[in-house]
Amino acid sequence: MKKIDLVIIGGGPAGLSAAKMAAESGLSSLIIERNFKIGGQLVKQTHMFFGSEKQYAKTRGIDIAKILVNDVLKYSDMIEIMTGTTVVGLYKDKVVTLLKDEKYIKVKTKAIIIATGASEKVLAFEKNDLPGIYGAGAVQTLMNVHGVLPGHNVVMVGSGNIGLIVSYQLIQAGVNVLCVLEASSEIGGYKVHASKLKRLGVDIKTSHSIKKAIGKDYLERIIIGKLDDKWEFIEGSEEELIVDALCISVGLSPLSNLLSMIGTEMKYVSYLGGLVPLIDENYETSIENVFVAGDVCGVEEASSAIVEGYLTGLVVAKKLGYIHPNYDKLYLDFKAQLHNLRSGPFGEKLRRGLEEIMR
Amino acid sequence: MKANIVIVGAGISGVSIAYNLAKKGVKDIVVFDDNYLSGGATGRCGAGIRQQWGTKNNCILAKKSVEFFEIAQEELQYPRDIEFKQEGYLVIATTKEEDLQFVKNVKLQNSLGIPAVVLTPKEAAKIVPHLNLDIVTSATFCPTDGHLNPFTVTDAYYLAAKRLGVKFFYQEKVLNIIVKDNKIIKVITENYEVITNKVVNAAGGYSKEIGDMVGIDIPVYSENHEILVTEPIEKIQGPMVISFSLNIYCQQVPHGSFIMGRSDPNMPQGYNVDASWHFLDEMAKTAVNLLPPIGDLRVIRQWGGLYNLSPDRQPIISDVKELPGFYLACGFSGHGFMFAPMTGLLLSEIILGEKTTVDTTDLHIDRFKNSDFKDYEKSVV
Amino acid sequence: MLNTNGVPDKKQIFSRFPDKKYILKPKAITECYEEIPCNPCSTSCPFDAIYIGEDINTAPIVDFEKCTGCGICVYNCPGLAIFIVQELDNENARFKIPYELIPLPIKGETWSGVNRAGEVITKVLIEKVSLTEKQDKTALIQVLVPIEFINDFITIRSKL
Amino acid sequence: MNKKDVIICRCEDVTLEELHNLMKEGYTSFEEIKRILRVGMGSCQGNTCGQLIQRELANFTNTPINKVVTHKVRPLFAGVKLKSIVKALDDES
Repeated sequence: MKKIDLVIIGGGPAGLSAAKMAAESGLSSLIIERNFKIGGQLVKQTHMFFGSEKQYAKTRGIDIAKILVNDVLKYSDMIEIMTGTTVVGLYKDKVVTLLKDEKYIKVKTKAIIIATGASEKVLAFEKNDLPGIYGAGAVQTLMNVHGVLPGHNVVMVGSGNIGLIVSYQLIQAGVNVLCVLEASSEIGGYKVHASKLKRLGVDIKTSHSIKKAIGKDYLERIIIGKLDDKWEFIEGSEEELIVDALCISVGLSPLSNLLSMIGTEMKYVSYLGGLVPLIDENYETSIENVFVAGDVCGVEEASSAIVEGYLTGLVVAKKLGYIHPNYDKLYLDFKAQLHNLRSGPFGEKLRRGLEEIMR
Repeated sequence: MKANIVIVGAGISGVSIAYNLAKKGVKDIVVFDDNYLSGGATGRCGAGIRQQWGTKNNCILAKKSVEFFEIAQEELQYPRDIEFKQEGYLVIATTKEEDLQFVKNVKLQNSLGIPAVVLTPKEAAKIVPHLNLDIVTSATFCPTDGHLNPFTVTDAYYLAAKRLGVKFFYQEKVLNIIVKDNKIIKVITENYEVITNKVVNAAGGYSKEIGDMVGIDIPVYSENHEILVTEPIEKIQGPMVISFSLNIYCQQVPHGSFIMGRSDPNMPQGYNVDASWHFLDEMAKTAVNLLPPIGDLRVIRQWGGLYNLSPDRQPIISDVKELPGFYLACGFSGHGFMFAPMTGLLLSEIILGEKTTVDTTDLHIDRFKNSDFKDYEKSVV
Repeated sequence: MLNTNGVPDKKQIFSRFPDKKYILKPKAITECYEEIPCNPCSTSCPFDAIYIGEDINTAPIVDFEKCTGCGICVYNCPGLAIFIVQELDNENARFKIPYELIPLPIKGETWSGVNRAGEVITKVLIEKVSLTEKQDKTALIQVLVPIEFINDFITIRSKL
Repeated sequence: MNKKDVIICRCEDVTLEELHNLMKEGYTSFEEIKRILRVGMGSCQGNTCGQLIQRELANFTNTPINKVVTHKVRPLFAGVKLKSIVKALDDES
């Protein structure tokens, strides 16, 4: 059985930052990444990020990925990276089992940072399994990684930041975005993103949702409708649209299955997107030396994920006896950055959610 | 709340006991379970139904239970499928000692009307062609053994009992049983107090704890036994393949998945039901050795569940002389699922003071009062 | 309504435009109406003309005395929520807007001018197109817009 | 709405109609529904259907969604061939 002090599950912004900070502290780690490339969701984000300089604001996601990847590669003697590798089992005795191609690998470790991110929520509507119905993430992968258009006439369901941003990217790719549907009475994401779409002629229909998809072998049309204040469709409000792709972006939920699997104490917190682990101020779960960073403990922006990664990497290293020369200064700085990113009105729900999971 | 009888545990044994009692006209039966429907050992079991045992008691219980399962779908008037498929159990011997033992077993089984036969390895391969014959020395086969869906059959019993008026309370843990002057007077749960003087202990892995509540020391203990299931594929294997010496049972269920399990000789006693990487290793090694082609199947899930083991690996279905009104259905040693129809029938007869369908002397808890009890069941994985 | 369709109302728009006297020279208009955690406009400004401060959730405030209308903040804003405006004369206003679609306009072309609701309101002349490496794929388009649309024009769409 | 056409669980092909029928019968916990309809037992381990069913249960039982207990997560997260496990053991020794 392979032995390593620290296993980091997930090679996205949180995982990469954690590995870097652990390495800076002198602790070696193994990053497990399911995709064939590290960088997480950043590798398909062609837009500029918000935040401050410390979290690479105004840099495009794809370029932030490059920065983080380079940081990790600089420590190639201390950070081992396994891509195309899925964690299949996580056991209480801190054995992590992996699958790479058809190879099954067992790793015994002392500490684990779970940085698995989030997955997209799905919607139940008629014929929701027709080909041509995508999650926003899949659309981004198709377009921005593989250069393939999902369709020519698209409707976006969901006006959170992802829905708005992906709609904009669809337009950039030359796709006709008919409209963005939002079930709630107000736009979910940043209004700057909404304004950007609106000026390009895309209607954002609040209090609207998808009622039904129509098509024989693939998506041909959709029926949308207006919702009342109980989120029920108002009779007679139906409208038929001809589309060849439908993009669903109704939120993310933390990919916390591995935490459930290993038996950490969990709680469902709507403000954080779903089932999340209870954590202490250093992101340690109820199981000693099992840490979390990034969306897996509450859906936020990549900026916070990066800082949480740094923080957990720093703390884990210390717990295992590797103390960063600037530990105190960095610790305070990461805490301050997280506070700053969350202190505005958009961070309110998040702050309340995080309070609920503090143990 | 008042009850004629309180049954602790709504696993397959509990629902069967409730059903049998209600069918005989007993009113005010209340069943408590601290979990959801088949959330304990029943829902975690290997789903096999076997009559090929090494002790007379187990053979009889199994055979009579199979007779019920054959008519259960209609008898319980269940709208869904209980998936009772009689495609046999192929019991594999791998040692000379087992060869001899199995011949004896089959003789016993035949004498009790169980249609098992002894097979050469070649004959066994006709039934399960993908057997690794290099390690098979002989086999026995009983065509009327088979598979049953633990979830739906428990559901079937539950619905039938409910129709007969039995009240079920799930997620309702029994906290204490109050005894006064050597008589049960009350059962206390998280939300209820039930006045009753009869309690049935069908608490599976937790039956010892229920016994402790009334000061009855039941000589059973619990142990985690693990199982895995693979992705579904086209049907390639009819019967359950089982080997005691190799420590494996493995069956393709109607849904297409393979379910397989084995026991861990180093497993500590207790209530842990965690899945372990170690089990996966051992299970894979054993299964691929015995049934090489299934090495290509993907394991998609693994879990553990509690065996409640009795000293002779045979169930305890009895009253308790020291405490009138306290009844036991426990210590099934991993086989409570397949014996459930008889568990329900016999215990209902015992409770109502009827003549039992089969002799239950050897199922009584008192058999353990002598240190050298008659039979020990070796045919256990 | 900004919250329901993404279109700011007149009051919101006017709140970001400075006194007329400033606009005779090019000035940055920050159409960022929410307090979101973001500060590149402020940190990228070589003249310290955009204030956000310690708390990056604060909405930007432009010091129009210091702002030179250089346009650096325009392509540094992740929300594409900043443009430069100048009242050129009685007939025309000059805008510098961020643009991230292809094909890019070419100097001298006439394009449709669009308002915040996405409606075509006028024709505009493309004066200059710049896309340096520093701009990181956000082009800066300088356009001439009829003066009456100074508070309405926001972007361009399709060549005429 | 034609509930037959609303897919809840893609692995086991379970529709909203089947789910609602079972809830009406009184099965209002994820674990019970899983045992009868096999939702969450497929290869995705309830990743997709989990939250849909949680929402349906919350609506049906009038319970806040954070109080609706979802399915138990068990290993494995992705299917592993039995022979791959054996191979890993052989490589170890």
